[in-house]
Amino acid sequence: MTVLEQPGAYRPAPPPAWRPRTDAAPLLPDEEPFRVLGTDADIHDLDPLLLTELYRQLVRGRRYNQQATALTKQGRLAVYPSSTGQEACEVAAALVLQDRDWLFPSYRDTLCAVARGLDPVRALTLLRGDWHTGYDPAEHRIAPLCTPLATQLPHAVGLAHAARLKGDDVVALALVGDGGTSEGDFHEALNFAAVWRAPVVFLVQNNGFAISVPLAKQTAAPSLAHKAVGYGMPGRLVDGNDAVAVHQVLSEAVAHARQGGGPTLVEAVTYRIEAHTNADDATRYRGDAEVQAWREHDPVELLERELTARGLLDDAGKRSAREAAEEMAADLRARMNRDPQLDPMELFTHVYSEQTSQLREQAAQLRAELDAEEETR
Amino acid sequence: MTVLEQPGAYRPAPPPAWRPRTDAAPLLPDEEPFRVLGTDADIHDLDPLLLTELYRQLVRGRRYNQQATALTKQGRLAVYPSSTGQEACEVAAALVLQDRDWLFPSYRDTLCAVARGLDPVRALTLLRGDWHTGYDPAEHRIAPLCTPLATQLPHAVGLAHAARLKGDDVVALALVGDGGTSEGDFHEALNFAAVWRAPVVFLVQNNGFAISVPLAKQTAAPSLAHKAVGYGMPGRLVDGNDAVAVHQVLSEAVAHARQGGGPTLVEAVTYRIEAHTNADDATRYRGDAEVQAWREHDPVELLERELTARGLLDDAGKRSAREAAEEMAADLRARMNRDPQLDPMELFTHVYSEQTSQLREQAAQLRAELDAEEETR
Amino acid sequence: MTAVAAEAATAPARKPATMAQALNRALRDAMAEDPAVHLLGEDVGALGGVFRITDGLAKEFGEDRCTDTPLAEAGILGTAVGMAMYGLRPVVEMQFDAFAYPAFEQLISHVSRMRNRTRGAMPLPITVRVPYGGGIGGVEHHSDSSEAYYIATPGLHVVTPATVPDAYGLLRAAIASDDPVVVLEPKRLYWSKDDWNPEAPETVPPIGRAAVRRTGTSATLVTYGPSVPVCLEAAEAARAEGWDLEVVDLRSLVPFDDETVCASVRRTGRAVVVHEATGFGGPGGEIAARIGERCFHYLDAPVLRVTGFDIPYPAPMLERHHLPGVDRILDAVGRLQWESGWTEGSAR
Amino acid sequence: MTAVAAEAATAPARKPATMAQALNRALRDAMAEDPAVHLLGEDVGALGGVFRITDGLAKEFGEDRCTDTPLAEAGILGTAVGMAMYGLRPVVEMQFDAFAYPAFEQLISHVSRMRNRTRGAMPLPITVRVPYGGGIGGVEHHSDSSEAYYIATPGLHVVTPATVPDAYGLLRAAIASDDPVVVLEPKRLYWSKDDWNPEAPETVPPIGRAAVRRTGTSATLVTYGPSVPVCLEAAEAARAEGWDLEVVDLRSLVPFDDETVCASVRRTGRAVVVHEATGFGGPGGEIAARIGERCFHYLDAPVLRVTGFDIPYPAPMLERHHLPGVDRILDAVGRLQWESGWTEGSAR
Ligand SMILES: Cc1ncc(C[n+]2csc(CCOP(=O)(O)OP(=O)(O)O)c2C)c(N)n1
Ligand SMILES: Cc1ncc(C[n+]2csc(CCOP(=O)(O)OP(=O)(O)O)c2C)c(N)n1
Ligand SMILES: [Mg+2]
Ligand SMILES: [Mg+2]
Repeated sequence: MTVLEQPGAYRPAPPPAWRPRTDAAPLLPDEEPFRVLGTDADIHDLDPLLLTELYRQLVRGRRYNQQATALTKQGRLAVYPSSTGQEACEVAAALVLQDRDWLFPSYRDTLCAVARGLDPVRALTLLRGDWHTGYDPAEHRIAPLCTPLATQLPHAVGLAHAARLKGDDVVALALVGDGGTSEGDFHEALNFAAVWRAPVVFLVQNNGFAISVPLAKQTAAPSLAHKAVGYGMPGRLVDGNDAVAVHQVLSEAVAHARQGGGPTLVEAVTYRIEAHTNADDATRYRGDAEVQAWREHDPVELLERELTARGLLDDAGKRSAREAAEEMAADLRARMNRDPQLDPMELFTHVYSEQTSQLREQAAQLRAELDAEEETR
Repeated sequence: MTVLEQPGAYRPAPPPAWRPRTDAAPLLPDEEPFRVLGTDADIHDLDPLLLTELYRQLVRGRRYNQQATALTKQGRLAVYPSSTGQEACEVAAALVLQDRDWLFPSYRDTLCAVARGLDPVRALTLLRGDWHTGYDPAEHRIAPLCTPLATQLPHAVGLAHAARLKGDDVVALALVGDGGTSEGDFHEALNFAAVWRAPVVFLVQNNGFAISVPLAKQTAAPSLAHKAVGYGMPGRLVDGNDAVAVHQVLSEAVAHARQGGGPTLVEAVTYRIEAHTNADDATRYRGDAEVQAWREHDPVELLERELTARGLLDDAGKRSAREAAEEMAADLRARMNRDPQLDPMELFTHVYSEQTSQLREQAAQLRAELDAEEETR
Repeated sequence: MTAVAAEAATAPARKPATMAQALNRALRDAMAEDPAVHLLGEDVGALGGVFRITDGLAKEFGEDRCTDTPLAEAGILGTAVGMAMYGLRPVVEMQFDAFAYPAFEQLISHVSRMRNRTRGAMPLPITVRVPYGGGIGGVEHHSDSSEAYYIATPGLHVVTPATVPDAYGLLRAAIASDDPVVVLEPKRLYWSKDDWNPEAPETVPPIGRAAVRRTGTSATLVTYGPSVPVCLEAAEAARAEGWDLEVVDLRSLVPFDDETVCASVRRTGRAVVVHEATGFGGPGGEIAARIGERCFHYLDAPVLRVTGFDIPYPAPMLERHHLPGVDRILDAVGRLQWESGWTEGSAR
Repeated sequence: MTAVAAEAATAPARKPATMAQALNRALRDAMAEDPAVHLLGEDVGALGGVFRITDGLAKEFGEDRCTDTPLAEAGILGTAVGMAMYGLRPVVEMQFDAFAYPAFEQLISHVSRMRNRTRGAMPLPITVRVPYGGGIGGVEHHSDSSEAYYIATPGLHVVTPATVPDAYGLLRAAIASDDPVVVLEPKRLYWSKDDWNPEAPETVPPIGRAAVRRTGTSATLVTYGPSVPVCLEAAEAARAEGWDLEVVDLRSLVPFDDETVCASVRRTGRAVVVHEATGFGGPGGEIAARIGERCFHYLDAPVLRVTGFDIPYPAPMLERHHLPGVDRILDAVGRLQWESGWTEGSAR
């Protein structure tokens, strides 16, 4: 099917031949973010295994954030952008994907990669500072953690498009922040995705801030999800601290993409509980009251409270979740406390498939320097 | 008023404190493009002087396009991107502005500058190829004709914002094509404009093509005007060949901006009757039938027919409009047939406010070469 | 039958072809050979590109293999990155030099670094075709020589053909490379013709090898792309002045062929670097510096540069004053201190 | 009272200040003097910038003068163009070197060309502040030395301070200039301290003048920005080897101070160019080429370069191997052919 044959293709003709176009109404988000926890929704319908898994991963995710923060204070990480408070998004995004699907995380989303099964030490390589990426993206179907904002979004579109062209049943899920939605790459990626009907889901974690800049200085839109209609894709708004709601909305979007329905933009409303990174001083731009209000809407507690109240979680379950998390943390701590072994000569190894003569000369220079250093030691 | 105090500022709070946000409904465009000509609308309400002026300018604009095309065939212009068929947009955009307002045209919009009062020879300087801009932008409140697509849009936003900060009553109107809406700069400009509530009007001339690429490959949106809601500004859809309708919609948008209401996105649905430029071969990507359908919805004829039917235009009026257009064309022809006088040394004059020593050396080299050339002549 | 005649009989017929045709042919052959090769760009489909380099390819291989994208250069290159991550070999067309600038973040921060970032796990075999340079009477933004930006970006290969066979060969080599390659296509040579046999295309040259286009003994002109024919013309004109100039066509700026350049300069003892790009911070500085570093004791005169002036590219009516022409090259050759008492070509 | 004592009595008190403080002071003084000066950037408001260079300015001058923009670098620079067109003097902060890339199209196609495009009618007095360079343990994209891109773009001035007073002076000069100026701020020198009197700031140096930071006779180190302190350290260390090195701090890459550089090299007869940016296609090529062109007969050895390797900037744990350090500089000095038989500093 060529683009021109797609339903709803916008081909203006002079009046009176003006053609019917895509109906905008179904693309618009609801007024209020979709919620499940604390509402009348019947979560007994949901797979209990899923609820348990969500819970265990949230507990583990929170512990991971704490451990990574602690390692940063001990100088074991160069920097850590914590996702504390955003665990519901991070975990749900990981769980909605099939093994063959691809994840496109930003620098803040190491937890999502870990929840997907990536070894935490590998996930943290970038932030420890021994190399830029600690894993083989193709092996894990996890793109490198992306630092230049929103630049990973067109990658996700291209990959999803390529998979579809090859006839593979692959969906790409890309994460971006509220601040990232202002970048041109966000716009271009969403537009390409919609025109190509690529199987992509864009998840905006709207955590209220881009470093110090509050959302009101970032956009005047009714919501970020409203941007979707301008690309001709559905926009969905969800409570980002409600793991069940996020999982449900993302699952639907993934299924829609898988069935050839094209991309979806999901805005998850959440909050960054910690400072932007350990290097940031959040007291300069926000008050405690706001943080406190969000702490009371904590994603881990929300789920725990609800599952407990509904009799789906008991003390043993909680304990077991916490023990698993502690185990992960202890292992992470132990392994991160060992210095990584690095070979400086690797600086020249991966720039090109074959070293240029220029790089060979430079490598020889470094080799000589290292040898001399060795000698004087 | 700081951004945070603006009505509708999007500041998510955790449920149940979720705040009311901007209402999306009033920002969405109508289903059908707004039209006046050929409808039941009572155009007798409109200022007859305005109708006459629109008509005379449309006739003059059509003649201008023809003359410029002819000059191109004669080698007097390096290239000409014709706005034949789009005269209603070009002319209306010029007429809605006050003298103190600013216009931000693209390469296709020399006619808009001319309709605003700029000497056609100066408007065509870029396309003749003697210099990049033939006029002082500040003198005419017309930014240089912009070639890199959509890059002029943030300029318009910045200028309008600066004027508002200075307390000046100035509106900026920026023109862009349907293809240009896909660029990141379009997105960033509209977002800045909305966040800053800058007095800007964005007019997208949707002429169905970006060179050879039809709209359906450019966007999957219900309409380009639907993009507005994603920025929190109103989107308006108008029949771009209906000069009265375009004038009305733009006037409202300009008034809205002037009153501090912020930016508007206007999509005018029109058609590029000629090839992209004289260098393009439109038969490679579109059929005659489509062109013919649009020829029958010609902006000059639409207005002429309606004004005549309503007794607002007689033969004398038509003749007078045509004579004025011929006069402009004759003058343009005569003046464009003279070779411009150029001093190659000017290449070094305007790079910096003061010539660097590097440029002085290079200027001396060219001077010597020119002198030697002169001698051997 | 003489040996020459025998060769002529078996060698396939060579006939004139333009550089545009050779590039088109290279794309077609690459697409036919490897289904992973996909073209992306503005107007590359039905129109065949504004320079017709992709003419007929959408028809032959379908719109999914030769795709008119939305109008957004960062989006084009960014999606190409994703396609390459999934195993395709995207070939991206930037419509004109200056319209590649919006894609610079994708190019610098991702295309050039992905392999290194992932310790070699994620190579990006992307070809970025950029029609570049002036001399075509183009209005503003249609004549930039932007190679300085590309060569200063480690992780990219940068090649630029000056002949019809090289256009074919370098583009094939670029597409075949597992590294990202920027192919700078000198747009004013698109319609240049060469005798060339498209049925038996010349061997694809390895990326990184310069070619000596003319041998000479007095001095070396080091150049590339659109300036190669100008230098050859200058070399012809120089004979009248008694100079026998060697002309080196770099073909590849990254990697750089130090060997060929230095061998030539060491023999001639003098060098002029010629290119259209702005002089200050342009490739000529790098080239002259390398020659200075590596051939110092062979040089009888400073390495001079003949380049575009340090100004924004001029409007069509003035561009001839900006472009390095034969006279300006000969003038520089004349300043190579022929009377300074050192013997030509002698090592010191 | 001796003359020296008298001078000390009247001279205002000098006290230690960091480069970050000097830059902050420059912005504040410029904003206080001229209401047309507006700051724009990501996090420049309440936070005072991630490096605190704009600390307190939003509070002092209001959010309309020091504005947190949406997160979009092309938008920031593009709106600054419009503001400058209306008579303001925008000062734009790019948060880190690599995050200026999305703004390159605006920079190259508009900021650098608007004056020339309009025959001087529309100057753009825009200052673009770019914290640049490595050595701070930053993860990917936070340590690029991107000066090659800026200096290859005619129409821009490019300056970079290495001392606290110069940071103040060059930033003031940039803001006062009617031309667009890119101010490359060496981020690892932000916390460097100098004795400096903020109450009586040193005269604002004219853009385009280099400074001789250390006089010497054996060879000249030509450098700028973050590499200046490293070169001074190397020069100290070189004394032990019997070399007396001169250190020239360029301060301004565009325009380039040929006079100061050539005067030094002609005196010493030897030169090493030092910078952190990638070598190939980096500023060092231009600098070495200029020295070769202009000082050929004074040179006793080839002009050498000590630069970052031709690789993407390394991860924090490996960056020390990439950065030009004292040893690498001394090694290059040692290769300046001291035993080759030419007498030091002699003109040939
Ligand atoms: C292109 C680019 N510009 C600037 C930055 C610097 N920066 C890093 S994170 C950040 C804020 C991002 O905010 P948001 O997108 O909301 O994500 P969050 O940090 O809240 O997860 C900024 C400005 C960057 N990484 N990339
Ligand atoms: C950034 C950029 N990319 C590509 C081009 C080349 N180009 C010139 S006009 C054009 C098509 C523009 O289409 P549209 O925006 O619809 O405007 P129209 O020509 O129809 O008025 C293209 C691709 C350009 N000028 N700028
Ligand atoms: Mg955020
Ligand atoms: Mg169009």
